[in-house]
Amino acid sequence: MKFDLKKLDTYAENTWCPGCGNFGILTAAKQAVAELVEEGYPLNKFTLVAGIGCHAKIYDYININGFYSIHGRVLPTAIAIKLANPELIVLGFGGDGDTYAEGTAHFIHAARYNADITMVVHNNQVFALTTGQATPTSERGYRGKSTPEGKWEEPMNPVALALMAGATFVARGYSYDVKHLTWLIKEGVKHRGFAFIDVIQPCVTFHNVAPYVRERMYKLEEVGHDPSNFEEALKRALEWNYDLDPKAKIPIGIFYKVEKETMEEGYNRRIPYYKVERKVDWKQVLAEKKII
Amino acid sequence: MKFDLKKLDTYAENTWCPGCGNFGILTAAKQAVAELVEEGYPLNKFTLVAGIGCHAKIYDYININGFYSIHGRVLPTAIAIKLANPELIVLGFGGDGDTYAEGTAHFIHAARYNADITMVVHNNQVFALTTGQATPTSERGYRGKSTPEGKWEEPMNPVALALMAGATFVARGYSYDVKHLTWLIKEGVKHRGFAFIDVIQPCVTFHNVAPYVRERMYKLEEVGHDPSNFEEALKRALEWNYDLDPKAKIPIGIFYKVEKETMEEGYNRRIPYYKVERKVDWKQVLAEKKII
Amino acid sequence: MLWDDIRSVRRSVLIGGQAGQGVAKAAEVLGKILVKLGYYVFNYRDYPSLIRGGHNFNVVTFSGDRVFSHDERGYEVIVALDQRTVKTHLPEEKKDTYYIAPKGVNIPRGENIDTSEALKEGIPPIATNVILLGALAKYLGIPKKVALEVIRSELKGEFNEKAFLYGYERGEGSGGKIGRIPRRGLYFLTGNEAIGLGAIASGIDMYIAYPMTPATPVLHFLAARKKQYDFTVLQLENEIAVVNAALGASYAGAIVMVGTSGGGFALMSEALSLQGMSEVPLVVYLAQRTGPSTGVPTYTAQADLLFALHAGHGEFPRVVVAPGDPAEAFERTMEAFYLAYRYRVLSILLGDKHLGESHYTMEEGEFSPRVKPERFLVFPEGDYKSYEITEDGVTPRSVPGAIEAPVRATSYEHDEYGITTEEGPMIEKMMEKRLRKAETVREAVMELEPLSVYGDPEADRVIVSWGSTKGAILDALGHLSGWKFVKINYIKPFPSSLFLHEVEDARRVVIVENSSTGQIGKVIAMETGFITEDKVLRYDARPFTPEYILRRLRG
Amino acid sequence: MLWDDIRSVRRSVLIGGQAGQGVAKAAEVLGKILVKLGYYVFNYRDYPSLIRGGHNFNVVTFSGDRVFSHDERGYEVIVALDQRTVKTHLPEEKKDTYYIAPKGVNIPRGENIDTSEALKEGIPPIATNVILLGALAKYLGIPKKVALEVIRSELKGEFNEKAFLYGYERGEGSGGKIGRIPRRGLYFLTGNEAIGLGAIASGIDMYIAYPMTPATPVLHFLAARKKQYDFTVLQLENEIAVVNAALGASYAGAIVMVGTSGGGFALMSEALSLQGMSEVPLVVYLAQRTGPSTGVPTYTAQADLLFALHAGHGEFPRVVVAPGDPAEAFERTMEAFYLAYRYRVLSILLGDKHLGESHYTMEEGEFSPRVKPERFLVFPEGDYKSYEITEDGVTPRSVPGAIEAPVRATSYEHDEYGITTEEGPMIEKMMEKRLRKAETVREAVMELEPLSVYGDPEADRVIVSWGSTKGAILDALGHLSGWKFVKINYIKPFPSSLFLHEVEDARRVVIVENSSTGQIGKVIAMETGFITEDKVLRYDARPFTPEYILRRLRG
Ligand SMILES: Cc1ncc(C[n+]2csc(CCOP(=O)(O)OP(=O)(O)O)c2C)c(N)n1
Ligand SMILES: Cc1ncc(C[n+]2csc(CCOP(=O)(O)OP(=O)(O)O)c2C)c(N)n1
Ligand code: SF4
Ligand code: SF4
Ligand SMILES: [Mg+2]
Ligand SMILES: [Mg+2]
Repeated sequence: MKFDLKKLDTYAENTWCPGCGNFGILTAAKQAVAELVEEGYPLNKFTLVAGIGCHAKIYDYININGFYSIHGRVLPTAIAIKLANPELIVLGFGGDGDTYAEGTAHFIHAARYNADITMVVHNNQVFALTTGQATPTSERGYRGKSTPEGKWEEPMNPVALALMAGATFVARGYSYDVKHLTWLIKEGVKHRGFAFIDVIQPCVTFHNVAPYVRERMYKLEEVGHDPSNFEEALKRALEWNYDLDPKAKIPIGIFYKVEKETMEEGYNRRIPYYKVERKVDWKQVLAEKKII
Repeated sequence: MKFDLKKLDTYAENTWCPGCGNFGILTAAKQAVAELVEEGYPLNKFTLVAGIGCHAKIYDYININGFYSIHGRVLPTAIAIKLANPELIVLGFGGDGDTYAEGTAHFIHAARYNADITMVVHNNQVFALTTGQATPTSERGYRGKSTPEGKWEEPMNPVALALMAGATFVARGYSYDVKHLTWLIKEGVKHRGFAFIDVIQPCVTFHNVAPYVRERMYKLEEVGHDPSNFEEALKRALEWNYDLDPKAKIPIGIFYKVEKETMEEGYNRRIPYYKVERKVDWKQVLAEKKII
Repeated sequence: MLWDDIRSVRRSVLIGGQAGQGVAKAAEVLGKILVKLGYYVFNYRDYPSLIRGGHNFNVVTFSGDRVFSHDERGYEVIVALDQRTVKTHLPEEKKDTYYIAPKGVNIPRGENIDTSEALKEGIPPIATNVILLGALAKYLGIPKKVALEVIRSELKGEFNEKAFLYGYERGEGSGGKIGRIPRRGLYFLTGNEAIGLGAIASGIDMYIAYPMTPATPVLHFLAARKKQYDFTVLQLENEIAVVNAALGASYAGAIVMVGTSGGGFALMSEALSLQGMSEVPLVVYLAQRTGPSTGVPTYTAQADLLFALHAGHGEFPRVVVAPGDPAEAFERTMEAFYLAYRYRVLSILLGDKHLGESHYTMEEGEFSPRVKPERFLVFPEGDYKSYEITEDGVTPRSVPGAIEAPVRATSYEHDEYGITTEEGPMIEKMMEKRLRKAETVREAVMELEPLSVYGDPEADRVIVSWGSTKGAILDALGHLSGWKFVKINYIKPFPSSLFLHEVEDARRVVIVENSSTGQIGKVIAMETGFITEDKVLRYDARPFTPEYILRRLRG
Repeated sequence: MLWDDIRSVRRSVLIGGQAGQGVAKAAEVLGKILVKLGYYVFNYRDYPSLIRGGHNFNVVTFSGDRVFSHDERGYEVIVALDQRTVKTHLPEEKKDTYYIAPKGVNIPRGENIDTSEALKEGIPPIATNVILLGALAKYLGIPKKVALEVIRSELKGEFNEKAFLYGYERGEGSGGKIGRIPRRGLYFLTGNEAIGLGAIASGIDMYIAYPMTPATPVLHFLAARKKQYDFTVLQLENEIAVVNAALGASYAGAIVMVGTSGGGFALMSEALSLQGMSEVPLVVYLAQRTGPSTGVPTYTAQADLLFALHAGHGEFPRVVVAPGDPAEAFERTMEAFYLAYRYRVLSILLGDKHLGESHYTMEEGEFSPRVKPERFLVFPEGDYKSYEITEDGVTPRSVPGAIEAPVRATSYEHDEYGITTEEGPMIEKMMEKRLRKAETVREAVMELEPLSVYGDPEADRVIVSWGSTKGAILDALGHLSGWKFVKINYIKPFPSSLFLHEVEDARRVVIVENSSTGQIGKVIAMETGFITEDKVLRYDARPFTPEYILRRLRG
């Protein structure tokens, strides 16, 4: 049955800059939800978690369950939602500042925990909402108001890190390629385990890499990349280090995909806790400490 | 000139369990300091930073400058010490809980910043001082009081992560091989940049891996490993994933070493700030905001 | 002395030795034996922050009458597993303190047990503590049979029974005879155990934590019971993950608690503020220890009170409840869950090392929960407003996936549907909704005995305190006349009028607190304007004893 | 009206438009022009949390007499860069409010500037704000020459000059003439700029931060000046790294400050406690915004006061100082550094969005620092005790590598050399050392004008407030007789006796605070026992205006 995309709209005013890469992610996310609903996923089980930043406004713009969390904390929140109710389809939306700066620890460990959630990072390589400071993924030399002489240190490569940290689904998308991104999100949701999608999201105001990226981008699916091969995945991940090297090639698509036990399985979680009726008798509970 | 090791002793009572792997690290650290002093490094420039845990008691046991920090925060503290006074020789001592759980974010980013400090992680794969809970590096199945049925998730591989995060010196030591560890620490100090040494430190009380490790350990120096080769380093790092797999081989020694610009250089730090005499005239400072 | 007098005498035994020698376990077993015999026992545990070696000791204080605290000098018996115990506690012994120690430990008087034949009898050196316990039992006149029953159920390994008998037989036993007091309904447990049980009785679904003394025992306690009661125990990468996971799980419908101590609590404070805005129920156990910072991590203090009251930026309702003994800890834990889930607020359960790790003897009747656990969920069919503005400020709670409509939680100021707002009038309305909720919670708390009075209700001299000082104060109170003890159970919302009523005609009002500033005094001043500079404080990382209080009250 | 009356009239202009249209810059330039003409100007900035679009506006209020606040209705002119501005502010206009807008924006009255020819003249659309500023200047009667001078120095790009003239020439200009007032020594700056300058004047070596509104402007301001003054600006991976790095750097001898807002401050609270124990100097700028949690992140509030006072577990001395305008911000920043480094304490500089991002006009004489920056270091030759127990509780500070002896800092309780201790008597001594240090700091602060009184010193009606409310209160005070304004500058240590002296004979004591509960009232009660329920609070995320205060005081 055709799902009416309008159902996913809210009455909130969209306050992204015109042309912002976030629109592409919003469209892809909605489209992915719509198609998944058409495939039988129940709409009311979709639950998003957002960080804080431009990206996070997506919470206001999709009419599904949502937890507008605090800066950097999408992942622990999302994982625990899944553990508390394994029936939910949990989508995380984080920023690069959010996920790779404030939330680094959660990112590294989430990869290992392998909860069955999908994490979309709006990677505009900049703290946008706070007006353009360098983040870990900004290129060397990036000039923002906190680095007027240029960012000093090397960028972080989250795709390579996610692989090394044990993530079971590692992908990169491009926010202006909505169709491809829709596919990635759907694949992420369908993947049983932690699906991580780093999305290159040009920030037209502070960090517009669209011209740079467009020219250098290619699709892993189109070059016969085998996403079950970890070493290959790593090699591909290292092709671009997030610096704006003119010679770089930027692969998008699924780098790696493998099935492992999920966190919910590890903790043996099946039934949503809210459905569990506990009839605990406090006297019986206390009994173990009764001496006479 | 022969340095009298006793100078490094303090009057503090040592409260590690008899046989604890930490003794080896203490001896190696003292020995390294002594030898470095003999080579001309000034004793009073050595400054250690410790986390919180059994490992961190090393602060009380070496008579040099020291900052006994809080759980997980060795790295930001150590880096900033170096930036504030680049003349200091900064040694960090962290635990695995400390560095890979509470301090994950700092670990990942320190690798990228490449401040010229040496970070020694007492990796006993357990939260020892809090009586034996699983840490990120504990093997799957580890039974502690918080995981009576066995730790569920896969261990983290800090050596592999450090490599991927951009560390310029990545090594592994074994706390009962004091001579080798002394050498590693000295190499770490001499390395210009962030030197990371993961030390397998058997905890005789909660996690005694000595028998397991002893049998499977080999030295990278002895197998002709080329520490300038990143790919080789990564392969070696992946040989052991910190699970107690009976078939694993455990390399120790220097996995990788490369020279890059250090953080102090990036920030153009040379003179210790405490030596900088600032003669700021507050009226002049204000002048930029004077309109008439 | 008549039997009745003898049995109401307060007696104390100190058991000391190195970490790893089983001091704490021996004391706990001794405690259980005595309770089994009908005595009231308090077991205090003192240990430095190390795993082997050093000096640990327990003080087991018992009597036929109620006992809620230990003594820090004048021990009847000192059981010394090592020489350091003798040396350390010399200043605290009585003239006739009796020593029990293995051969080789020099003691001023008492008996040395020769353990040299133990190994031959299959008793490993690790069981020296049990051997000495045997000798102690003999000395105190504890019936062998009862002791063996407890040992069998408490200590794994048959050698323990042997060890006990080894000591019992060699012991010189002349201290008297401990008769059995015919009593029923006695419980022996720590505050931490009571909190764990209270959480289970509240229907906990998930306990999430990162290890931190002295909250860790709750983690261990619950981990050991998660299968039996079918809940999840989750240890995450740090306290920030812990508290945000807790909010996520709670939002998704789970009944959740987190536990930590000061440093971890500090790391959680950003998310406490998120609790305030999102109104996702949250229960936090804050087990205080000696600060500031790492401080003296295995020792006690009550110095996080003002922090617990104000942690988190901005203004939002919260509950801070401070139990004084395990029976209260059990009940108050249940209330903390009830209030959090019924009113979508933050409940902070404020305990400390002393309450958490000491064993208390409680009577059956002292456990009487005032609330019933419930999920407090609604499942509306059509529209659902996650932040509906209601008269009492409380929005009925639903969970995602349980209804058709979206369920939202947010850290931003928002409208009734949880959509972000920056409009002045809506902001004002939502602030007022939360203020009204705070009032609603206040009214609810006033029904939960937010303040208790002990001793002579007409007395005009008043001790004011809260939390774990309760035990020592109650025991001191028995030696005071013309005094009452006003214990503040709920520190937020504060029972102002009840409090003022208790002190209005008082001649003297003394604050007793395990801190260097007397924070409850500041809270009282803040809430009521009532000020007293009369304080008995202790801040050497040790808990109060009745004697300490009496001395300081008089001196 | 005579010239003297005219020039002391308070006049307000609102400039509104979308984010990205240069509203704030236009207002700042207008402000500078007016100050250059000898006027006192206050420039209020209002913007939602977005980067492009939405609705931003500034209110520029000016007069020949002192002005410390803006008006939220009754604008003389509304400059509307877009239609939304007209619509949004309709309810706030006066009957004769004059509108200036580009052609195409419907306005009730006033003038539409046709910008269609601008492009031809080389003026890009981005300069529409400057075109309108030209028309506004014409309307107000601002001398062209002065305006152009400011535009030249403030706005890069020659087209701006052209744009101004474009508007000026097309403007209808009939609003009157703004004469030049012969004055000297006027400064125009924001609170954040003043804090940045205060840090530089204190000899800052390192500013460490993670971006967070409204503290970020200090990060930007200092980053732009780090080369000129040779210090380091460091942005790290999160606030926890920031604050721990700050302690590391300070330990190693650097003069350091960190800046953040509520959420980041919460994350730092564990390390604040570490400051307390380690006694490593630390200055923290806490820029408040509307909470709880993410709240309304680009708006203002004063609701983190109690949190700032109590953040961090355990007990340790701290300073909380709250400037009320940029001149104070400058001086108090210097004091915060002075106190932190002289006494090895935590100094919290408590500001907010309103103080931080509004432009104030200050007079030269208002800047008068009470302290001189210094490193306060000792370099003993032999032995050095990092925590020497001294009479005043303050241990002279050395740094590692500067002397032969080891220099230690620790989070654990310790002896004088900084070696860990768990011994009761030493713990007590160190706690008392820190308590004495708090007293020493108190005495020092009492010399720094911890409380100020404005208005009629004999008045028996008293407004009590702190921080950024100062401006609106001072401006309201001009319309009140029989009132005085008691401003608390140091909230910790609290100037209790000074305060009580000011209120003891008062008939009415009113708290004014940008919060929903009136936290300063609680602090006063806590410190002095004095209680007042008379409060004027505002908690719709907007700052006070004089009118708002007057209405609420009277109503
Ligand atoms: C604890 C905390 N620190 C800082 C902030 C301020 N803050 C809000 S948004 C943001 C930048 C977000 O950057 P990113 O995650 O990359 O999102 P973007 O705006 O680029 O989409 C920051 C630092 C905050 N809200 N909370
Ligand atoms: C913020 C915080 N959380 C928790 C603790 C409690 N804690 C103290 S030591 C420790 C375990 C340390 O483990 P590790 O770093 O591996 O050191 P080890 O004892 O094994 O040497 C923990 C969790 C703490 N001190 N601070
Ligand atoms: S600032 Fe950048 S990321 Fe934010 S809305 Fe604008 S274009 Fe998008
Ligand atoms: S518990 Fe383990 S790590 Fe700690 S001192 Fe003992 S053996 Fe060493
Ligand atoms: Mg970003
Ligand atoms: Mg460890």
